[in-house]
Amino acid sequence: MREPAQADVVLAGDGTLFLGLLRRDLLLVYRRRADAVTVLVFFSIVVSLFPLGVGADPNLLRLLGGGVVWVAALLASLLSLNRLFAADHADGTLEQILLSPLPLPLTALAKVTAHWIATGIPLTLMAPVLGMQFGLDGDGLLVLSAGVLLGTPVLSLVGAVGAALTLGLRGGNLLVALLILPLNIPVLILGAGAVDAAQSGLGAGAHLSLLGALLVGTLVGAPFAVAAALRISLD
Amino acid sequence: MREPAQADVVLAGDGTLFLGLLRRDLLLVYRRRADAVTVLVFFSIVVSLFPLGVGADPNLLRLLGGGVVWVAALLASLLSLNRLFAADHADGTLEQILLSPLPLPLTALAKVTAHWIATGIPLTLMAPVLGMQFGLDGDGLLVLSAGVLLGTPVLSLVGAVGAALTLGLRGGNLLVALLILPLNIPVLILGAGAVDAAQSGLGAGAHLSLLGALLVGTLVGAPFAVAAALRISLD
Amino acid sequence: MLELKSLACVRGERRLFSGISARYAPGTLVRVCGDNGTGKTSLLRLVAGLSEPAAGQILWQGQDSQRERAAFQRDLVYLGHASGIKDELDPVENLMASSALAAEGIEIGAARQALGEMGLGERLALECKVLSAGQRRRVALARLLVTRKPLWLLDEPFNALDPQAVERLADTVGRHLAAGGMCLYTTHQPVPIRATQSVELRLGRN
Amino acid sequence: MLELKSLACVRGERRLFSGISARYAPGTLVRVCGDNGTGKTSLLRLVAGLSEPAAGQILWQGQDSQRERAAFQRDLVYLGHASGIKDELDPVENLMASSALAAEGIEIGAARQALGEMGLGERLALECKVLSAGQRRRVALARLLVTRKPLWLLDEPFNALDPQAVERLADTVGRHLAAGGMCLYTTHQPVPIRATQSVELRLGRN
Amino acid sequence: MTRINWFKYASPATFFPLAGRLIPWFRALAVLFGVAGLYVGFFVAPTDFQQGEAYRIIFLHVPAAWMSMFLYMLMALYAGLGLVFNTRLSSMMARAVAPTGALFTFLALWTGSMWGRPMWGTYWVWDARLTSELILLFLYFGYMALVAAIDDPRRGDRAGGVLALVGAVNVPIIYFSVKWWNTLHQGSSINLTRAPSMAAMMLWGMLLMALCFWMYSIAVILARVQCVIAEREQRSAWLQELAAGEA
Ligand code: HEM
Ligand SMILES: Nc1ncnc2c1ncn2[C@@H]1O[C@H](COP(=O)(O)OP(=O)(O)OP(=O)(O)O)[C@@H](O)[C@H]1O
Ligand SMILES: Nc1ncnc2c1ncn2[C@@H]1O[C@H](COP(=O)(O)OP(=O)(O)OP(=O)(O)O)[C@@H](O)[C@H]1O
Ligand SMILES: [Mg+2]
Ligand SMILES: [Mg+2]
Repeated sequence: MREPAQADVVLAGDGTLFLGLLRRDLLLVYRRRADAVTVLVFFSIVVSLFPLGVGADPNLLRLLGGGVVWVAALLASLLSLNRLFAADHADGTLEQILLSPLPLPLTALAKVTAHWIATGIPLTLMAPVLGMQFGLDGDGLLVLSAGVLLGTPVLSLVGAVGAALTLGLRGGNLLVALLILPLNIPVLILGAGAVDAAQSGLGAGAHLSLLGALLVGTLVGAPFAVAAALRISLD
Repeated sequence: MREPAQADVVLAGDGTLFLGLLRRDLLLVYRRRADAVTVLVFFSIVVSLFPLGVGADPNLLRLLGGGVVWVAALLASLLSLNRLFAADHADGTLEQILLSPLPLPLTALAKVTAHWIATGIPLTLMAPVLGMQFGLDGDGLLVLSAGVLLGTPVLSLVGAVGAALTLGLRGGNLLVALLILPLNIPVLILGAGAVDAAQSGLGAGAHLSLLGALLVGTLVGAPFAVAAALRISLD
Repeated sequence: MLELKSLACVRGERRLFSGISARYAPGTLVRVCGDNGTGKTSLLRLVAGLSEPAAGQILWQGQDSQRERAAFQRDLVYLGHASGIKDELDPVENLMASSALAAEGIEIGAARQALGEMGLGERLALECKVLSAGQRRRVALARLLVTRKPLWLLDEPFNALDPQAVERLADTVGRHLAAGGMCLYTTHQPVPIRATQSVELRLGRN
Repeated sequence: MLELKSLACVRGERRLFSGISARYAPGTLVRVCGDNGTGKTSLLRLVAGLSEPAAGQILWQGQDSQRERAAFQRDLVYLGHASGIKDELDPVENLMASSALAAEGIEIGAARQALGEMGLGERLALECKVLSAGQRRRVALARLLVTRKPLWLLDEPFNALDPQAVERLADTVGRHLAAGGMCLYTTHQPVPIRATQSVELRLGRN
Repeated sequence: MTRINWFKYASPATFFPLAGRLIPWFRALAVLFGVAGLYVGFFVAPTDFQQGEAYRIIFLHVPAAWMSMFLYMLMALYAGLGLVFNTRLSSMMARAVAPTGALFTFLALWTGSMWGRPMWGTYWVWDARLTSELILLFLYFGYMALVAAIDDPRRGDRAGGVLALVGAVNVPIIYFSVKWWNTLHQGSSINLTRAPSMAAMMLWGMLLMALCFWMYSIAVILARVQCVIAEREQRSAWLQELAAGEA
């Protein structure tokens, strides 16, 4: 008779587990690669909507450029959040994740990383192209890209907290928006501010280092918040 | 033995069926009334993000006001689209709807009506309040409200086509955005243009009547497109 | 009178079945049999008109069901794996809504009674979201107690039901057949249903 | 050794059960019985640690499972109504992913073999989205063929399976028990499972 | 009178070899017209008295813009036929047209903005024609994204058909935008009722380039539709047998 001891169960370390989960999520991203393209197109469309709405004076547009691109990035990241946990929740995978030996904050981090790879990186690559449409110049474009690169992980991390909290609630989509948009305002202000500063010849260094600090902060804190939120949502 | 003739089946007319479906959807809206509030809050947040992104010069803001409010309305309407059919699809209600004797275009119309009541009306009520924040004056506000009132049903109708086409597809949310945002650009241009025209003292009559014509056109055409799309998506 | 004429169904590159022909008179109970994945669900959806056959026809009362779609759909009830129960509505609201949708609007009293018969008397005021798997299924099945449509298409209706509920449902189907109705259903657990005429439609061996 | 100590579960204002106490030795098969809505699913989720009991404790190997959560969860497999199958992945990818998640990573060969044993040999390259209800269930259950965890919690595992698959699953559970494993499960259709020690845990009468 | 059985060519199986035989011809014609058009455009046509040499972009820009709109209408027509009559070939044609249409749309946008820099002092303005052309690009993308997102080809065809038809309202908007709105962009200078208001050689250059684009489109679309047919029919060869047996 086998004693139900753990001895004969092959236990994988946390690192292996983390990579395993990340790999599964990236596989899913790959399967749904149309999604990544869609994020980009959404991003471009939203950016293009603005000139239509507010009129097309080039000077005005150059003024707005950074802000509009940032707002659009924020919205694109927001819209893709429902991919983070909702599907796993509906099909029961989330229960399996909770039962996994991997510490929940690490699970959260793996999922957020996959999400960022699928949305943050495309946004970062696209941002300068859109910035050009608004007549931003070399320096402004560089700062815009750097800002988006630093800012999108923050958006994904903070978004994950909101997504986890609203799991299974009706109207989750909008509720998430409601919860996290206010939290993301600092990112927006810093990101757009950096572009403005660069455009007007002032250095954007301060803005960018603040964004970096924000990233480090959320990277440390958010996974725990997500873990707690997941436990609550599944009870 | 009962011959399976229709004679003894109490048949309701299309009107009754239409109202029945509308009532059910409104009941659901009422149950999820938090959603309607969330649409409003989302709307307000997006509108408020702009001054943060682009800086707060009052003259600039007055210039942007109409456009920003319209873009936000478009996005809010877009975000709430996934409520239209997705839930019905996932839980099997859509099959029942397809099997209902009510002609499918009427079904579509009933559902769109419920959606508009839940989102379009709140947006219409909120728009002037937000317009005021941007320093729009009496005439501008009036035109803004009238435009939103005429425009939101178009957004719902066109949105329904996109939502029906992408039913059950992964990444549906963003795909919808991709499909319908381009189609909604005319609404945006006319709506924002009307506000501008009013602000600059020209009459907004032409813009508004074009919006009205657009509404009539989509009201006639969209339900059929939605019906076709629903049949396709469920095959 | 339901007639299947050399029906075929294709999914992806796989032909699930083809050349299925049969005639069923009123009062017939048809059990669609077959292992997992042989195409039972696909067949029922096809008969209901929810998907199109790769080949063949379905005749109802001698009419092509695809051409006379409206008349045909007015005569049938389809209950699939997903049962069309709204999480936010309570059982009574759900039953009334689904009946109304099928143009058979019922009074609140009738709805309560039917749900009571399905053993949900104590749960009438709860949102369906919190009901157990079997209770949700019962809410969907209550529809059969209030419909007067002649053709029932039931996909694994006994799933998740406890033995009493299974018996009650078998009884309901039996009465429907006795009144001249017709029922196509699938199930993996054999359930005795009272029927004067009972046939099996066996699907593929793959 | 699994021990339940006067467990109670409350949903809304309703007490589903209370004062449930029992001790199960390795090798025991526990069938959780009860009508629809008596709290079987709730009990299994509670044992798995997915929700918290209103009162009482669960001891595993003498340790409080809530305090020693990590150690406990490393020993159990839970398969609920929703089976955690990803629509976009094929059966092999699904099985490998779910195993990896439970820290029991397996080779692709082992995954293929397990799925082949579950009768999915021909469907290994299809997205799970297009599989039939029973086939999806089989993908989820294939996990049981490759796990070595001692405690299995299975919520209506036989649902949607055809008779052969039911038999195969019963066999798998039997072998697990023979090897000293333990299994709590629910089902409405009685299935004979070979077990040296088999007990019933009967829930409420409401 | 002998009737040609046109429906014969509506079957992918007969169309496939026909397409194969036509492709080289159209390819050759495309090269021919292209060389002629570029020659006329860059060496024969006179320098514009207002715009200098930059105007020569017109020889790419205008034909590309025409093609972008025309191909959309063609795609919508095919998709609509496929939707209504359930003809497989027309849906495949619609799929094959979309990428080429998107390409020309992009080309029109790109050459337009290259031209805008010297003419208007900016690459991009948000005027009605430019915007509606951009929308056209998005519509092509939307169509391609939608059909790509649906695995079942038949369902994808039909869903795409609905979208293509709905989006067709945009084309007249592009065409008439210069009339309806007072914009920066040029109005129509080629008109059936009036004599062309540009130099004959310029007109010739444009026409030759337009012909070149036409031939190129036909060649590429035929090649692409061959791929689509090959991909689908290899899977469903037995399906045809089945349908034939049943008929
Ligand atoms: C990205 C920018 C541009 C876009 C999207 C665009 C789009 C179009 C389109 C769609 C047409 C075809 C319309 C028709 O057949 O009536 C067209 C034609 C034309 N475009 Fe542009 N255009 C752009 C920039 C420019 C610029 C900068 C110029 C020169 C100043 C220009 C000059 C013309 C001319 C002369 C025609 C021919 C009109 C005719 O003869 O019908 N375009 N353009
Ligand atoms: N794209 C595809 N390629 C190949 N096979 C497919 C494809 N899509 C579906 N199938 C197969 O078609 C069948 C669909 O079966 P269906 O759902 O009708 O089965 P069922 O008899 O209801 O089974 P169950 O008893 O499990 O409910 C499955 O065997 C599935 O694997
Ligand atoms: N908020 C609530 N108020 C009252 N009762 C509730 C509430 N939430 C859940 N319930 C009841 O709790 C029970 C949950 O039961 P559970 O899902 O555990 O049943 P089960 O034994 O698994 O049934 P089944 O055999 O149908 O799967 C149901 O009877 C449900 O009606
Ligand atoms: Mg089935
Ligand atoms: Mg249960």
